[in-house]
Amino acid sequence: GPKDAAGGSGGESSGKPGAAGAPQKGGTLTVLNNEPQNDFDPARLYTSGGGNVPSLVFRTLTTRNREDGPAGAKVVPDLATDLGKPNADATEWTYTLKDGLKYEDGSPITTADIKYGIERSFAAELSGGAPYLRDWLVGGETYEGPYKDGGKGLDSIVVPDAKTIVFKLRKPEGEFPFLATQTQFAPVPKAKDTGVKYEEHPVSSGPYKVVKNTGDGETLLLERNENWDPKTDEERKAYPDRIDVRSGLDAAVINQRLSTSSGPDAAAVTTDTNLGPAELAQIGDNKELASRVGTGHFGYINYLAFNPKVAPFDNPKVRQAISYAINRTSVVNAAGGSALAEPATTFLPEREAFGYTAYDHFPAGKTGNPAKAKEILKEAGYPDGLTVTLTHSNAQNRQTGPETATAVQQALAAAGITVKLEGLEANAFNERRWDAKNTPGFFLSRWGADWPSGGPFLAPIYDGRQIVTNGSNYNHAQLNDPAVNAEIDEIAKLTDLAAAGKRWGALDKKIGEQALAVPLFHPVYKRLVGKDVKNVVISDWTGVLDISQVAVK
Amino acid sequence: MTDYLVDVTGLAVDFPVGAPGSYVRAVDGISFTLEPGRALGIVGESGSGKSTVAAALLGLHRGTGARLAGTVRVGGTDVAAATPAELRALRGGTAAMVFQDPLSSLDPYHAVGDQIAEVYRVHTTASRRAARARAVEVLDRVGIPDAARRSRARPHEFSGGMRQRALIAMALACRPRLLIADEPTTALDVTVQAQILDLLHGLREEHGLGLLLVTHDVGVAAESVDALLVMKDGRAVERGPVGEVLTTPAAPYTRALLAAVPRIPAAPAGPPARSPGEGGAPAPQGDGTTPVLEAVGLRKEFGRGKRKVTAVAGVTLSLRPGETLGIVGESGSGKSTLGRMLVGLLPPTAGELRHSGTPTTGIAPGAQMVFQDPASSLNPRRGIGESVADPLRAAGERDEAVIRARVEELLTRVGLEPGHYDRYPHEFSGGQRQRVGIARALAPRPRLIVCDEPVSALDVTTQAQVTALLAELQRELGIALVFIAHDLAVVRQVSDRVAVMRGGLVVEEGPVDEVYGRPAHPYTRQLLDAVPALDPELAARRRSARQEVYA
Amino acid sequence: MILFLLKRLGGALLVLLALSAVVYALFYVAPGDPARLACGERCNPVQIAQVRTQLGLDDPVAVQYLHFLQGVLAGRDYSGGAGLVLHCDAPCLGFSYQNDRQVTELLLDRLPATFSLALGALVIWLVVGVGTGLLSAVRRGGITERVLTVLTLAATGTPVFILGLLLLMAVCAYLRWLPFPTYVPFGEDPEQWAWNLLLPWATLGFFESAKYARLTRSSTLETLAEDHIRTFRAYGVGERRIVTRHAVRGALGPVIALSAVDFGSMIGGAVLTESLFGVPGLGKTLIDGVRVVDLPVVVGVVLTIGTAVILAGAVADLLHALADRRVALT
Amino acid sequence: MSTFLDRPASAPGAPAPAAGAGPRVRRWLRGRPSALAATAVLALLVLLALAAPLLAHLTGQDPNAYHDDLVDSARGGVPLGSFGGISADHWLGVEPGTGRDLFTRLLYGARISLLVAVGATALQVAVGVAAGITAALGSRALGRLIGGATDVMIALPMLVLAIALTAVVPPDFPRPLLLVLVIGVLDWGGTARLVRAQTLALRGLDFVEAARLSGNSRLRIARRELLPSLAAPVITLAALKVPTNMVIEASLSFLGVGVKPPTPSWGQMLSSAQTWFRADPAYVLLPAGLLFVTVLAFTVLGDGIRTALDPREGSRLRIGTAKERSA
Ligand SMILES: Nc1ncnc2c1ncn2[C@@H]1O[C@H](COP(=O)(O)OP(=O)(O)OP(=O)(O)O)[C@@H](O)[C@H]1O
Ligand SMILES: Nc1ncnc2c1ncn2[C@@H]1O[C@H](COP(=O)(O)OP(=O)(O)OP(=O)(O)O)[C@@H](O)[C@H]1O
Ligand SMILES: [Mg+2]
Ligand SMILES: [Mg+2]
Repeated sequence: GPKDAAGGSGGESSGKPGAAGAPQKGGTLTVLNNEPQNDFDPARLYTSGGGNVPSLVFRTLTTRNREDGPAGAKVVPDLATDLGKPNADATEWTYTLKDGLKYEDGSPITTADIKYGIERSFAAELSGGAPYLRDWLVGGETYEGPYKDGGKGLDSIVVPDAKTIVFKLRKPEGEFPFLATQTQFAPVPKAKDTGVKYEEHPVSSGPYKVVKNTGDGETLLLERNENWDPKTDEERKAYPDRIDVRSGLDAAVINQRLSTSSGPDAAAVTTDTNLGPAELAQIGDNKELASRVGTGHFGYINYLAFNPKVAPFDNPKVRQAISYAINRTSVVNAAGGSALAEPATTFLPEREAFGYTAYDHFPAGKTGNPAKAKEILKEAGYPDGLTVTLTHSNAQNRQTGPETATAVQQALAAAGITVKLEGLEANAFNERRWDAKNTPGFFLSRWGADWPSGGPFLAPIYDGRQIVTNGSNYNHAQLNDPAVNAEIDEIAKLTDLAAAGKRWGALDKKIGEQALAVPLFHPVYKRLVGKDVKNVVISDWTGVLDISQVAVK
Repeated sequence: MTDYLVDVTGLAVDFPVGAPGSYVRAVDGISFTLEPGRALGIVGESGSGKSTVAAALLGLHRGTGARLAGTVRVGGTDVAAATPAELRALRGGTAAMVFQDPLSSLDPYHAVGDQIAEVYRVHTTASRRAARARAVEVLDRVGIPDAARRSRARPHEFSGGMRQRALIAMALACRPRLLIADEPTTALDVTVQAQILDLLHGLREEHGLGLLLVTHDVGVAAESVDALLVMKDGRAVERGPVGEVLTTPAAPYTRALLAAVPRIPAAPAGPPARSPGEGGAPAPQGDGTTPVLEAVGLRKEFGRGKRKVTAVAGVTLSLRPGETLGIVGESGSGKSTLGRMLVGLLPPTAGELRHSGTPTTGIAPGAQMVFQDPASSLNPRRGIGESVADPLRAAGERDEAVIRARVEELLTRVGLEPGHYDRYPHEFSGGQRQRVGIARALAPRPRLIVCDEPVSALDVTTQAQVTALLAELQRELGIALVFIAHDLAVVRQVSDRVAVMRGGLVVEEGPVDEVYGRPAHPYTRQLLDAVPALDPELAARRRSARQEVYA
Repeated sequence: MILFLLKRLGGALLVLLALSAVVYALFYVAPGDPARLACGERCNPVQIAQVRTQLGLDDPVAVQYLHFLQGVLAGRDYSGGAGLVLHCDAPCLGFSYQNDRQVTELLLDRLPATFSLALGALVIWLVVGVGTGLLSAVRRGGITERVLTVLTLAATGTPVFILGLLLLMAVCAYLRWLPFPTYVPFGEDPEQWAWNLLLPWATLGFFESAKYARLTRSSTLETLAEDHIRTFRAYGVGERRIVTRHAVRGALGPVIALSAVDFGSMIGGAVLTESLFGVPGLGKTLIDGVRVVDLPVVVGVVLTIGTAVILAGAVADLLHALADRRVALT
Repeated sequence: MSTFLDRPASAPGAPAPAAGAGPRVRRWLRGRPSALAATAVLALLVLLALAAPLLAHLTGQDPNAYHDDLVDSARGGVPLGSFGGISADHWLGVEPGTGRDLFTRLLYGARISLLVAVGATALQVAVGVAAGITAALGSRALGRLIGGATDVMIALPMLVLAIALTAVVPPDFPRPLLLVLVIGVLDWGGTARLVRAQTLALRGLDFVEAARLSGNSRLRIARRELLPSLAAPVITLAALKVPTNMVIEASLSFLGVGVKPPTPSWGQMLSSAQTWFRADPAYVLLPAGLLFVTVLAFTVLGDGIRTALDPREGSRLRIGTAKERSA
């Protein structure tokens, strides 16, 4: 989803980042973050794969496999005994809870609490989560949450007994186990629900409980939840005794503190701040520092989007010419250099889990092919070049921001395309690009996966039925191709994820021929940890350093 | 030689001006001496270097960039060579200075008594308490009633006269041998002035103080000193015992100075300086004509509630064409307020105003004003010709040639050269500027001109020229004049009738000769008595008379 | 005095009213749909509509503004889910879309940090800035003045984010004199509070000191040129005493006045300093509020700044009137 | 509404109508090397800014051209070579990440920075003078109103206004102008207060009364009698405001509301450079140094103009001449 931050896996790097030696229990882990945990309500969180700090407190039916690299892109059971049992056409999923699951107060976790947790995510007061439950569950589109339903609940979630829960879906969804990793699937005891105030002290089902939460999630103190039984949880290691989260810090300060690693900062990590290009350049040949840098990959694409309803982008040749002209070296440099971005020619990230299938329909080489672009432009009827407007954000995020936009501008200039830049304030930019009625013709956009599969990557972008006219629309090209729609439905029926992956890859390659987007790069995340931090695990799911794995002793 | 209290030889002072390296000479080769217990007066027109000399006695020029030459010895100390510590001991200890402007010469943030005590402690080892006691003592000595209580007041709670007394008290605190008073009474009313001068005189007799009195008012000097030094343009033009200099002035400048001093004849029935209807002027019209100006029950209040001030409390007067009405009164008696109401610059709170028979509100047509301060009554950033032309332009005249011709005519009329049209005010002397102000007032051919202290800021010689000009113009053009001044002698010179104001009311009104000759109101008498006389002997007589009155 | 306070109060209320209206108006035109932002980015239209109703954003702005005023005067109720009705007592500044909290509560939460920061900075600029200014006024023309002038100019010409970062790097990373600051509330541990605020104070304080040094210098020189100073010189009072006892009082008028305004607006948060040092103050709250179109928060912060500016102005006037009795309170 | 704020920071006291300001300034300048140097520096800067296209042409560099070959992509895009990639082509090195030529970018940046700072100052002064004169000459209620408006403006955070304005104005509205508007609209209070105080003081002066008596309208009086006398303090204030506005522009750029790319401004360069000061110090030092020198020059000049225009300067410790003020 668009809200996800970033992260990556140490797949290629030789040797694990972080301090050497076997991890041990004890100590305090400090987390230095930029964004405060403003939302700490499982209903409101939109985090892929169970989240970072929240995953220490919330257990869900399933969760991501807490391992390095590609293995980390797998989904594994958490509260449930397995990944769920689908019915024949994958429209009904049944889960059974493990034995001995308890909340922090020692009371047992029941499936009724999981149902209640999901229901309350439908309340307008607790909005913010991903759209899938609403889209997939029978009756989800009209349900307004437990505070307004007169106690009836959502019929499509059935709880035959305290250990079993059944979900009834409107259409086949082979990737339901992925969805069940989201925090909406965390149990919430109805008796403890305090509405919008629940986030001040959410009831823990995980290895840590909230001891202090001040400044609306600015500082958090988590301590061991004695009622969490490690035997029921194969994923979370929970080495430190205490987790001390400090947020609201400037990114430069976070990285500087981690690199200095003095005092408590030696046992510190960050879950939301990457190393920037300057910091990377500064680390340079410093072996000690370099050994503390972890690398992560997240299913994420930055691309140039077209709205083919707007001239001249209705002309496929124009879109192709731009595809040929793009200079990915400049773009990658603008994004922070080759260590922080990988040039992309495909929409899907280069990870097997997404079903990556290589293609490059309009080869531009490393630095663009202006000659070829000019030729195509001539064919398109623009022998003397043309002038277009590129809409971008003013946020200095090195993705949809001015740096990338000017790189594009420079590259296209070589092909005789004059680019006028239209920079918008971050909110205005998002409103424009998500407004189906008023989408700009040519703009910078990006997309991140809600889980490592081609589905949440391609469906919102290219499924014609997901064109939203008075909400947020992500199908920028407003592609409504029956063949594509049908193929998406077909793949969704598959519960064999490997097989599904192959078909997503093929679909990506097929759509790519239409040049509806120019893939630019996939970001790479570099994360620094304090010098005493051990067992750094970064999965390919989100590229996030897994906070449940690190040890400080 | 050493028994001189002050011994100045060949003092010259240069001030740096403008670009570094250029200087202007303010004092040029002054020499004089003063023996203990004697009093020397330094007189001269404004800018002649009097204050500069006074300041040099205390070494106040040190560190300001001024260049000094010659020697100055005060109480045996060579001021130029003194160490900072010696200089500090000299200042206040040996010689104490009383400044001209009592309103701004005290620190507004501290109690008066504390300020005096502070100075005392600089020069003695007295304890805080002893110093306070000394402050009360000297305040009492200079005649501050209830000194112990008033010593805790801050300066703004004192009246002008009281502040001047407080400054004198400060000067007395450390029992200096020399008192330097720089224009100690310029800012005060005649009545208060007389009290302060009497006080200085008394102190001198009592403590045997030497006194150096700096003043531009020859009358003030005549009353208080033994010897006079007359200065002009930084040089001494004459020096000698006061009686000699006043009666048989040697230098032509001194003669001119003395001649220009307006006098009030001592004899009650002296001839009026100028009788109405004299000369070729159109005689004041008879009873049948409409007065140019009539004011009935004019009243002006400022502020509201507790802070309400009644500046003018109901004044009725009328003025016939060609007549001059003098208005005198002490500071704050409402003269300026009345004057501004008469021309319409201030709206009256109550009462009626008629110009040539028509009731007016707002700016009165045909009425103009000449202001007190020539420095601020002309816009420093506009050429004087433009200032004079302003009323013409405002009246809608567009023809540049006509405007220029008229302005040049007016300039010539007031005794300036037409070629001065494009000059700026700072290029003129005070008297010349006042002429420009008069030209401006004449420009719209007014029937009435209100002059608010038009000559108070000028030195006597210039004063005489400006009053003569006004009288002449009035004669020729038949303009009615309201002439406001606190100087009784000046008013007498120019007016047909005179009104005496006090506390916003006219206490006495009548033809000049009557009012000056046979004052009906006691306040008028008091005013007349306080006027300094040029004759030292007369002054001494009057002083003892005053002391009897106050005793 | 009472009249003065009443007049001030009346004026202040009008200013605050105008201020809130201006912010409402600005937000009406600002980009970003608060409902969509509050709902989350992938809300569908139905959800967005629900959230909009929930937040009362489907009313016309004027009506919203009236509701806001109503809340300020009489308090308001909000649905908090789970059958929870959140009552927001008057003066209720509304309910934050993004933080799920009452704005009043949020502001009270953030105010101590900002106040701590501003207070320390105030002390620094009053001590360092004014001290430097006085020193260079007394030592005018000397080498001391020249050195001080260059130093203050250096501080004026350095943007605060550069100054702060340099300080941070120098003191915490290179020299390691101090650990990297993390804000500790005063109530928790006053000593740690001070240590951790040292750098932010220094950054802000020195940045402001430059301005105050210049102001103090020129205003002291001005006072030194006044007549009553001449009196004390002529009585042999030493230069140092003249400056400390007689010039300072008069010179401090403009300094107090400007300090009041600066302190007041600093209550609105020194955004850059706060985010650099992670001080959980109003400035960051404001920036975040602006970015996510959290109107109640923005209005709340702006009103807080307004109140602070006005209060500080009144305090300054009172101080001035106390110091100089000639000044009437109007 | 704060009454004694009426004696503002750099107010040269009571209106001291200096005669012949021009020659005074010139004379003053001649005697003071520091002011002369400041003037020279500023003149040079303006000249360089004006000649930016020419100089860019001479060096053969386009300020917006990317040079991917000049940066080390694997190391965050740090410039290859020493001192931030100084070479015969790139006199001051290149920008990390993009390899854009720093010399030409700094030149072009000077145009924006100077334009915004001077423009904003002009706006502040215009609004401030208008508001100040109106407050002083208008009715009491009007004075109060303007005082209140000043308070509103002080309390309105710049960013709120900046973002709102960014949204209202069409995207092709020139950014420098927008910045000028934002800074100018928010920060006129000081000037207004200064002008109000000065006007109030001037209003009581006799030459204004004389003009009234001659039947001039208020507008005419304001224009012909008051404005010329207000010039000195206002010019002084303006010279001191320019550098402040430069720093504000930098801070706004830092918060992402600055000029539009690829147009450079010093502020925007500084804000993107801030993280580079260890990896590529030259990148930070150049804009910071330039900003510093400019601020220094403006301040020295501003202080200079003030002393030159203040007739009491140079006679600071003048003795025994209370008379000129007692009137
Ligand atoms: N600090 C100074 N710098 C430059 N010129 C000065 C300074 N002080 C005095 N002057 C000039 O020196 C001359 C003598 O000044 P001084 O004040 O001694 O005159 P004065 O006789 O006391 O006049 P007044 O009666 O007006 O007080 C004047 O022309 C004056 O302008
Ligand atoms: N604008 C004003 N506001 C309040 N009080 C005023 C104002 N103008 C004058 N006054 C007061 O009215 C009274 C009369 O003042 P006015 O200026 O008319 O006196 P004056 O006789 O001209 O005195 P002076 O000889 O000192 O010029 C004084 O007490 C003065 O303080
Ligand atoms: Mg004098
Ligand atoms: Mg008067």
